[in-house]
Amino acid sequence: MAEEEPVEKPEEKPAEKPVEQPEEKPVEKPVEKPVERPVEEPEEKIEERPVEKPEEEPKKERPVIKSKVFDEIKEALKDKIVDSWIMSERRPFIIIKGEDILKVAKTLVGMEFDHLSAISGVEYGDRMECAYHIWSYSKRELVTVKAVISKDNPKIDSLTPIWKSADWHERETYDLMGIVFEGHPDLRRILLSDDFKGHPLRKDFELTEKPW
Amino acid sequence: MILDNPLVLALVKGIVGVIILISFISLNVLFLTWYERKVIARIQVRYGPNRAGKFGLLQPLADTAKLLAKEDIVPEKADRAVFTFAPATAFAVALLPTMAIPFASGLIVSDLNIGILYIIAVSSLATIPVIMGGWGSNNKYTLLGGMRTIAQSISYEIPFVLSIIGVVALAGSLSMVQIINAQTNIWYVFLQPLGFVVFFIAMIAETSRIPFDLPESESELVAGFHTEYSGMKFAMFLFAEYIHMVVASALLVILFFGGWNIPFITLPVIAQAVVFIGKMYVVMTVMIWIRGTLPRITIVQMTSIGWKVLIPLALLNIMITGIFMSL
Amino acid sequence: MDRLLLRWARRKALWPMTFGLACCAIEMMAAGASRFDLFERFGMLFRASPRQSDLMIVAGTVTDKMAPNVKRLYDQMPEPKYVIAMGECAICGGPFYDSYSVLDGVDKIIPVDIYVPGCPPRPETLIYGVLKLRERIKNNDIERYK
Amino acid sequence: MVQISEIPTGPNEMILNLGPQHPSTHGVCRLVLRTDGEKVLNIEPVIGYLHRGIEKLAENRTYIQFLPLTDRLDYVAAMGNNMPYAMAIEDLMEIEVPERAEYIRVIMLELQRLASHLLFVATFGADLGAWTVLMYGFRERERILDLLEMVSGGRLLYSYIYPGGVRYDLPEGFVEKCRKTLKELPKYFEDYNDYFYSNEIFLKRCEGVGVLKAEDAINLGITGPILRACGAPHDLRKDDPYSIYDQLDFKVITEKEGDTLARFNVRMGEIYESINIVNQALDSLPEGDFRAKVPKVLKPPPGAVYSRTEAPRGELSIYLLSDGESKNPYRLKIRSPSFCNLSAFPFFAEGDILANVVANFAGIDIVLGDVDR
Repeated sequence: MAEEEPVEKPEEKPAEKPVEQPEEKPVEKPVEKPVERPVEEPEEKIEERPVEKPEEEPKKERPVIKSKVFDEIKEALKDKIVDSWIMSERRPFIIIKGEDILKVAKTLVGMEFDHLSAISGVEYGDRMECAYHIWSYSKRELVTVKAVISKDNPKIDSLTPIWKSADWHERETYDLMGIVFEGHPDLRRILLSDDFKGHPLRKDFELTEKPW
Repeated sequence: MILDNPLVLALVKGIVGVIILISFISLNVLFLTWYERKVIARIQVRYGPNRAGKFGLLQPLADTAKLLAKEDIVPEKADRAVFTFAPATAFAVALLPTMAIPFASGLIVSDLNIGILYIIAVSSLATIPVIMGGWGSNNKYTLLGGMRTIAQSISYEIPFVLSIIGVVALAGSLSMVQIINAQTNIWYVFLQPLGFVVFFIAMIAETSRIPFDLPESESELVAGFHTEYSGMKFAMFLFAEYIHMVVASALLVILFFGGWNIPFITLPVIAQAVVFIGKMYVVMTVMIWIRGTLPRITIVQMTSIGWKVLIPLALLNIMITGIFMSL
Repeated sequence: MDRLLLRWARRKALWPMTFGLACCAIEMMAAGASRFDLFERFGMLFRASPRQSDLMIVAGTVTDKMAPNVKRLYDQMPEPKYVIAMGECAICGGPFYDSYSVLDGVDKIIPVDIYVPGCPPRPETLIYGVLKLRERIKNNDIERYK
Repeated sequence: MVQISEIPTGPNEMILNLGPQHPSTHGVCRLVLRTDGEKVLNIEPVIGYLHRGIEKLAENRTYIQFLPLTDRLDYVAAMGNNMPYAMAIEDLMEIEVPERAEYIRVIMLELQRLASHLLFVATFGADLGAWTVLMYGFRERERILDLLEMVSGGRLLYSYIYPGGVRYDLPEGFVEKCRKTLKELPKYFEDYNDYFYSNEIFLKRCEGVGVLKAEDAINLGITGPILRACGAPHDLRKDDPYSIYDQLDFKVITEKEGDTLARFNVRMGEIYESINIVNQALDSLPEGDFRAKVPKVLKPPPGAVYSRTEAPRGELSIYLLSDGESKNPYRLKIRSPSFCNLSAFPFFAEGDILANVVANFAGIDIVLGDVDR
């Protein structure tokens, strides 16, 4: 059966081969570096960019939407915010402690941030973060709330009582990152099969590791 | 001579007639599968089968031969006896009504004087093999398909029968040949337009074709009651379905389109048969056309149309017919 | 002679199963739709039930979670049955070859008769693959059914 | 959300599995239904049958290598997936995209939306049992694919929108052919209008199926045409404009009812609106570069960016984290519209009959590649 396949197994790759094939090196490399990064540098960025941009392309008169709610949020969450900055001139980022997330979420809902766009778990060298991207339909602003939690015991309160959409996002984050959402009604694996071992998006997870 | 015995003669005649009838119906069904695929394809801006034989005419043959030679699977958990008998029952039951269908004057296996009653009786039997298959397969899809068939059959058997009463009353006979002869000069579709509409809808429902193909709706129940059937058994179900279609269209032609009659013209027997089959194919083309254009209805809509619309209309039709006949 | 007739019937009435997994399934549908009309022209009638189909076109990525179901569907099909692996993913894992949840090629779990490369293959490629399968049935060179 | 296996099954009830291989689940989604006869009491979508671990693969591919994988998310709207990824990289690296490139992008995105919505119309018809519509939908879709193939070389997956612009310039004769096609298409769409809106069965099957209120929809995280069908005029092309959408004049199509028919209407309306947008973009297509100067090996500075676009199915966003050191993304999270829309499905589909659940499921128009990633 095998000897005369009319169509051979193809060699072609879907895209032309870019720079280099990634070796199996994903695990260790970025561990330390990004730790401090988001916390520090943003402050400079805010100043730099608006100054540069108009000079580069004066022909473009497109209005850059500046974040209006950034100060409001900072005001409302004064004691909770660990750090905050604005990215790309219109995207406020705030960093909070993991245990405050429910209170912060309630405050944000009070400020008409009604759409939880996504939850992304990120693993750093010494901590984990849950990034909540929250959009306000009325204010047309997106705020990213990063809740820092410990890596050894990644636990955070579930936001399902506030946004029903958090349900599957939290299950997914649990499935792939191993962050446990306390108070979630039905925290099970969602994408992977139930007998899968490990959480694949962790940095120490071998890519080709198969459950068998 | 043994053939002098009238009983033996009748028996031989009957057997020969049945053999001819079955081969004729089977040929029709084979052609019909090709015809349906081709017409549907043309409606859908495609070509349809055109590789097996000229215009793909041998396609049904290939399909049948292939299906007959397929592995015959009986699911482990199935009710073996019921599962095995269902397709054969379906095939047999589907063939029963063809006995009483006259294709031309004299071309009838058995001219029963209660022909129409017989056809109604045996065609309602068709529900049984479907339920047998649906239950015997021990599969949830097939079970749902079987249940839908029951619901459909109960809802549409009544308007189906009621709509015929007008015709029978006009013709004054239950015999198929009598009914056709009564329409020599005027077809009952003109005298019974309401009855015709009710009958046509109920007929499509009885043959469970789109928009009433709930028992085997592909997007809901995979393949409905015959999901678990493979090979020859599936072929039998498929055959039975197409036989239903042939019978239904023949019935429609007989009851409402004057059978082999063309008004004011007397035809020889061969021409009669040609006219009859031609009319049948017109009806079947319309049924295929409906399949090519309409979406499927839901079971709730199906039953509510049956009970709330068709039955009152059929009763109204009987009333109107009665009033007119008493005038 | 009867064998010859059977082989003729089998290749002329090769009913595929509606079994789409991923991107390739869209191209498979496109191949069946009006511009190409691959399936009906060759007498291939899409059946939703595996019991009534002869050909399984594995169109798309087979993941580890899906693999048992693919195997099961294959087992549910009655003999003789044929398999076309459509697209890179079904052949060898394709662009996801190193993923933790992707099966590298469906031929690890079921026997494949024809491989149709491409990511996704164009409908013309699939037509070619189907023709090749018919050729193989005609020449009776499929090991399982000799 | 409930786990159906935990609910005790009553005497007349049964658990019915739709999928993972089922004609109406559009791929490999599995719906576990608890039914009482024809009535569906509970629904639990089980997903992951197409989970390919794209987010993990992103961490092992260079920025450019990952671009083709974005195509494979929502494979019927591949252009729409390239866009947020390209935008994220441009945001991180502060690449200024040439104006011509932006116009080409919008043309492609809208053509893709057209093709995707046509596929919706086609499969929607098929799920209701009208196979003819499937063929018609594909017939028109092929014409759009011809255009996309002309610019990118691919029929389904393009990798055309590239960080810094687009991969190639528009080929010769594209503009004329595009105009011609767009002029001819509405004639065919008249067929659809005839077919659907003068068809009592179709209207009856869609009206009142899966009714959803706008507040609920927002709380459930629903975006895209489904949200707009509830009367909420939210479209990221207007709300959070990217590319050159703020310079174009187009309407956000909304409907009030929030049922399946409204969803269908919104998509039909968007088909026309997309043609309008493409025509506008073609009219004012400027000359110039089609791609900014981008280094062969991308190494964005450290930072995080959340770029959002309005894909045909709703909000498609990519959260991209760069550590500034390696050539690979540090973390990439895809917020896919189908995932969120599917997660809300049980809330507006439970308690209906089986046939309506199928129609409803067809109406939310999910793509499993997008759900499972």
